[in-house]
Amino acid sequence: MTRRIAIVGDVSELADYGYGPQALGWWGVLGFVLIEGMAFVLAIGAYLYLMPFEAHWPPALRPPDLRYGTLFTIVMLASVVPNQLIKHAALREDEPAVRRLILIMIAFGVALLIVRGFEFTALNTRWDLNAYGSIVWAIMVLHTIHLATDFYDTCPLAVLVHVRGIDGRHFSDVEDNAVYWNFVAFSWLVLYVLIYWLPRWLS
Amino acid sequence: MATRKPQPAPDVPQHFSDGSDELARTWADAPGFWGWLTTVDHKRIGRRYICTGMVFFVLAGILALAMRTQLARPENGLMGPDRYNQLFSMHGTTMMFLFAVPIMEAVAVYVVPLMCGTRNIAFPRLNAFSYWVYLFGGVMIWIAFAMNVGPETGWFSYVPLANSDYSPGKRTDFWAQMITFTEVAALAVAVELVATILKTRAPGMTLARMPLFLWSMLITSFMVIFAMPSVMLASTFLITDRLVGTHFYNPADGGDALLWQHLFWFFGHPEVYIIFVPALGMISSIVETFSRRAVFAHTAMVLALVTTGFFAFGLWVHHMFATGLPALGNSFYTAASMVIAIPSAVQVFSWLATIGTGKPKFATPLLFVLGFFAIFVLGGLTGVMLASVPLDLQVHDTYFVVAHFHYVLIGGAVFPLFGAFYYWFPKFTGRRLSETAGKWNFWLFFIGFNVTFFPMHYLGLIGMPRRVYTYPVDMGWDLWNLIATIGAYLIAISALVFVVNVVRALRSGEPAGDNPWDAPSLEWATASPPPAYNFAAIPRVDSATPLWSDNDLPALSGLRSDRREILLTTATDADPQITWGLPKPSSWPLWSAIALTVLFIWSIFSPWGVVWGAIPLAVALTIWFWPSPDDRGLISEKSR
Amino acid sequence: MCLRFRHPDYRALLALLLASLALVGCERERREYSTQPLPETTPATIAVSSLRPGGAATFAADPRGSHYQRNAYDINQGERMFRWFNCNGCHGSGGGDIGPALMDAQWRYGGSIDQIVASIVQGRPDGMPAFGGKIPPQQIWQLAAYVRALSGNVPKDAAPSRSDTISNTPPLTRMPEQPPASEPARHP
Amino acid sequence: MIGALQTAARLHAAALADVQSALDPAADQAQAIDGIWHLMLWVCVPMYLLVMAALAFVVWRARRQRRERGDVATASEGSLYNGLGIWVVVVMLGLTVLTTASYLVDRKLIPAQDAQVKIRITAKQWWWQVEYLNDDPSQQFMTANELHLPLAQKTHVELRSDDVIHSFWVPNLSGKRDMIPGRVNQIELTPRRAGKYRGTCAEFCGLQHAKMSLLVYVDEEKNFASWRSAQLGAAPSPGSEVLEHGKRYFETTTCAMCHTINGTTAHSLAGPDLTHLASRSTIAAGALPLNAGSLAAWLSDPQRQKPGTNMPTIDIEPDDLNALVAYLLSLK
Repeated sequence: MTRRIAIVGDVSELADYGYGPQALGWWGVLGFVLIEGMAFVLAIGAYLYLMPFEAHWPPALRPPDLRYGTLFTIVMLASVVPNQLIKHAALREDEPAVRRLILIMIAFGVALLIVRGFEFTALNTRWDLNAYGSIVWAIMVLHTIHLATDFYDTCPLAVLVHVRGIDGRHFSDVEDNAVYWNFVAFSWLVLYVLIYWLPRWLS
Repeated sequence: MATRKPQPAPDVPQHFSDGSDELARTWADAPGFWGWLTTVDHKRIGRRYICTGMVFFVLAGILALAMRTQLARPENGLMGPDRYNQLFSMHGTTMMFLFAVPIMEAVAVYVVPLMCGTRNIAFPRLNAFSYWVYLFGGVMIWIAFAMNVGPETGWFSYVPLANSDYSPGKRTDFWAQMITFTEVAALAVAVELVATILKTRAPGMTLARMPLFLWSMLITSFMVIFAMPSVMLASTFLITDRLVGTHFYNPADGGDALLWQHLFWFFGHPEVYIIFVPALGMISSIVETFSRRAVFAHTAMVLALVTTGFFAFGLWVHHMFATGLPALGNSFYTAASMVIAIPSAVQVFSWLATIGTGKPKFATPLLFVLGFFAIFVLGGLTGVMLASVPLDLQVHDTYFVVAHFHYVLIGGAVFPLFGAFYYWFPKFTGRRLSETAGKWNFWLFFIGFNVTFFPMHYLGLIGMPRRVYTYPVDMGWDLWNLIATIGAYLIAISALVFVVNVVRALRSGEPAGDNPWDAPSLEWATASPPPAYNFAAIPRVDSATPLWSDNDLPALSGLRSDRREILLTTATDADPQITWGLPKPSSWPLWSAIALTVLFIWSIFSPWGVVWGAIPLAVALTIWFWPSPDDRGLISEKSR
Repeated sequence: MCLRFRHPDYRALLALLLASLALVGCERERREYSTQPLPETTPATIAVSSLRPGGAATFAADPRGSHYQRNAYDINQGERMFRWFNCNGCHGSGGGDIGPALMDAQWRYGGSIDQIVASIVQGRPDGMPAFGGKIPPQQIWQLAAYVRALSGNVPKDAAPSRSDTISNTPPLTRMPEQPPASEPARHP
Repeated sequence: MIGALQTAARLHAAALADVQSALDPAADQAQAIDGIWHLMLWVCVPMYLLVMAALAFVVWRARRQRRERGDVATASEGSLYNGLGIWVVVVMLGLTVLTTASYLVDRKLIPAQDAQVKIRITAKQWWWQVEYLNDDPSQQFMTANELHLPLAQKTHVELRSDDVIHSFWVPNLSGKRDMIPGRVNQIELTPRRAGKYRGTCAEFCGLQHAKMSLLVYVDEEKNFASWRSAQLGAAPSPGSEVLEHGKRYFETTTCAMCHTINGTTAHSLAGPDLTHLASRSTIAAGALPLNAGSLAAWLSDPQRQKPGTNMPTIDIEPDDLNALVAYLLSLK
């Protein structure tokens, strides 16, 4: 039997976009942050799990050189500032600010990818040398993939806001993108300590 | 939200299924095959997801028959070890990765948005993408299998057996990449379901009123999110060990063979519950409907689901008792494995209480649930036995375990799943399956199942190990193996009955009507099969069993019909918050999936495949997310 | 619905995947435990020519050679025998020691699989014993296929990766191909 | 149900005198586990019957209900909640009992380091290398695929693997223990009943996982001693021309590339030690009984018996084969 319905209300006045937990996109970002956060946790777990199998850590090698890793960390942290600014600009729906800041974010992305390139040359190990080398490279590559994907997310978005103009949904997208960038940044802090400092403290 | 008297406007719908022409146009797919390729309708995608899953179920079942035939007699020459190893590896891989998890998510993809009372799943294009990725991954591994490049080291691919030294060629690489395919698909669907369940529930459907099926899918999705990264990491380590010479699993160079087992089972044990928890939700729906009362102790049931999901992550080591880990740690996992029996006990009690105090009608769906009790409880008890370290040391990796997990997985998941098919089939297709054929289907399955797997308990105890392609004559195993083989054919016959029943119903089944079972939840409020937009107006809910009230169903108007708009509500209380435009159909999820497939297969043969393959993928994704001028779903037309 | 899975589009997809597999062919995956169907004898005609480095290309190659050096399973077995028969004792793990290195492009007695087989069968001056009659032909072919793989003369998709041992050399999957210098490059 | 299964098991055990069964314990360890098994049955079978009874009751009760369309059932739930509470308590009690018991038995299985006999077993694809260890090297010896244990004495077994993961499992004596490359596992056996038992590899280890078994003889003290002293000696030197021929063939051809026979020039460890082959009752890790016929069949085409085994097929002349078989059978 087909049930009749009675209209008891109307939602036409509701806004058709929102921010943070209001918006659907934010939940998507949250989901993927959880997934990738879990991947990082497990990779860190694998790193710690492999430690006891070697007498020395890192085995018969110098730990990765601090220079580029630290530089990367500094730039990464610095990038959080414009990232927060763009987030709030989006919440304020301040179009000019978003346009300006998103270019700065792209600049940071490029800089970070370049530094990361040098970082790989200064790890003092190879993935096929031993398990230590393998896990170090694995973690570095894993984080680089996140960096690259978020950078790649930002570029089309930048083109969009500059070429097609911004509406509420784009402000919301910009905010989500900023949330994800924070994740990439702060997950790196943990990895930086793990890869660059833990071996030094142990030896 | 402004509540006002309904004005008699011309386009005020009388039923959930009578939307204006404009609404129908807005949600319609392109006509013909192109529309089939580009659709983002959760119902069409859910249907094809289910069909594909069932195809893989049948294929894996055929492999099982082949194995049982080989084992019917001792020293049987039907096939050699290499073929047999590929058979059982493909059987396990297909059942776990290409049938069990996808089919549960598939049913959810179809049912969840309807149960929530919304118009489409969250992230519909991602949904389409996940289906294509899943399909291509499954097709890839089966073609590889057909070309003698099928996996040979079991669905668990323990190293070093799966390392280059002992599994030469590309067989294991294809297996590892198949994992990546299916995990990408499963994770995408999990994210969609979380967002759908938390953000698109009909106004008034508070967490307390949320149907248990939605609860179970919510928990399952979170389990997927936390468990699957583990196996992706593991299989990536494996394939890099095999392709570029990393040493994760090489004990001679600082690696460890058990790292694989930890990572794999940290996924592998929750995996069992990822398959089982959705089934629990299906059972709750069926029990509720057919005993005509709300499930007893709703809160306790929710807690049971949550604790199950939580403890599922604390058990993985009970797959590794024989590896010689510290005894004290093992005892902890024994305790944890025992504890997880409690939530199951709670649920079994509640269901029985519900049926007992209700007015049950023993239609086929409920029949399958009763079968579930008889089989799953036994499997659960043998599970308790396996949780005990000493006893596990005897029966681990024997046919006792084979019996145990088939009791748990077939009894605990496949029986409820079949029940769910019979239950929701009218909603999927608008036609009813034959009850008579349903009863035959059930009894053949039930008897065949027990004939096949009950003797295996005994086989294990008298020393028959798993994964053997043949066995000696004088071990006293012949009779029981023969019986098991006969049972396997009974199961095959019952599956055949099911297929015939479905085909007949699709051709000439009796029309179902909106709500053939007089069920209480929202998916039954609209037409069967539902219109593309599901609900012409958004239902409002003021009880856990909305359709059991006799009044007209309350609903909210005001969602735009000139674009694909849905209503977002708050996560806990489901108060209307904002409206949200969803994207239109697009072929780019398909192209992206193809690009990803090329990347994955390429990477099996050269690491550079990852680099060069990423370029077409990036292009496809960009076009996918680029809002096309005619797609007003992706832009806001209001401002603050 | 299920009928739709027979649609041309899926055939196209199958074709695509089949092609990607056909690229590498299943010569790689074939596993012959018994020595059938090939009558396993070592090439007899090589002895003479192989004594003249560079003359190797002049005789017709034994047809079995190409099968063995494409087949992942055979190369893998060869690696096992290389360890078991203690070839490492003289050749290092390919790096060379008392015996010549096997990872470079230099071949005193020819680097084609037939010539390597001949060297194993007949032995060579200065220490290489003759294994003819000690190692059955199939295993000699497998050994030879592996020895060629050591210098990268192997299809990358059939090459073994790192073994579960300590190794100071990159896995053969990443070993650059070094065609034998003493003969025109003849990729299997 | 499980009860029925278990009685069936007893009958079966009586009938066939199982050589590979967890239900026919012949050592302290297996005995202890058997105890847990019985406890499990006594707890779990009633539990199962209880649930099934409840199910039957529910169905029976429901069948009596007249059911009109449209009416929603209503029942007082207070009593049900009490029932739920009791049920949970009962289940928890059962689980507590089982957990404690299994914990206690688990303690019993931990090897004490005071064993009289020490054995090292190294698993290889697809056979078992067995070394009887001793502080005095002259008292050590090696064999394969067959164990002899002294009755009523603690035997400490050290478990290693040379290639992939295997698992050592002799159900009549104890539970299984994995053999993992890069790791060393231990197990302790205290056999209480003399006789012949069969063990098998319990972890999937590749092509011939199915045919990787070993025999365990539990001997009276003196039989064990005599077996041991026999194993310590080198292989008997051939007493006839034929045997001499066989020995020569063994030393100068393929065989010597992989096998060892003490007292000859054959000293490779790639394959099983054959010094006292004739003292064993099977070949090829239990795949075939040891007799002239099966030995000849095995030598002339191992791949037919065990496809994928690392024993190569050699083309051997008939008279060589006969001599070789005769020689191997003379290695008492």
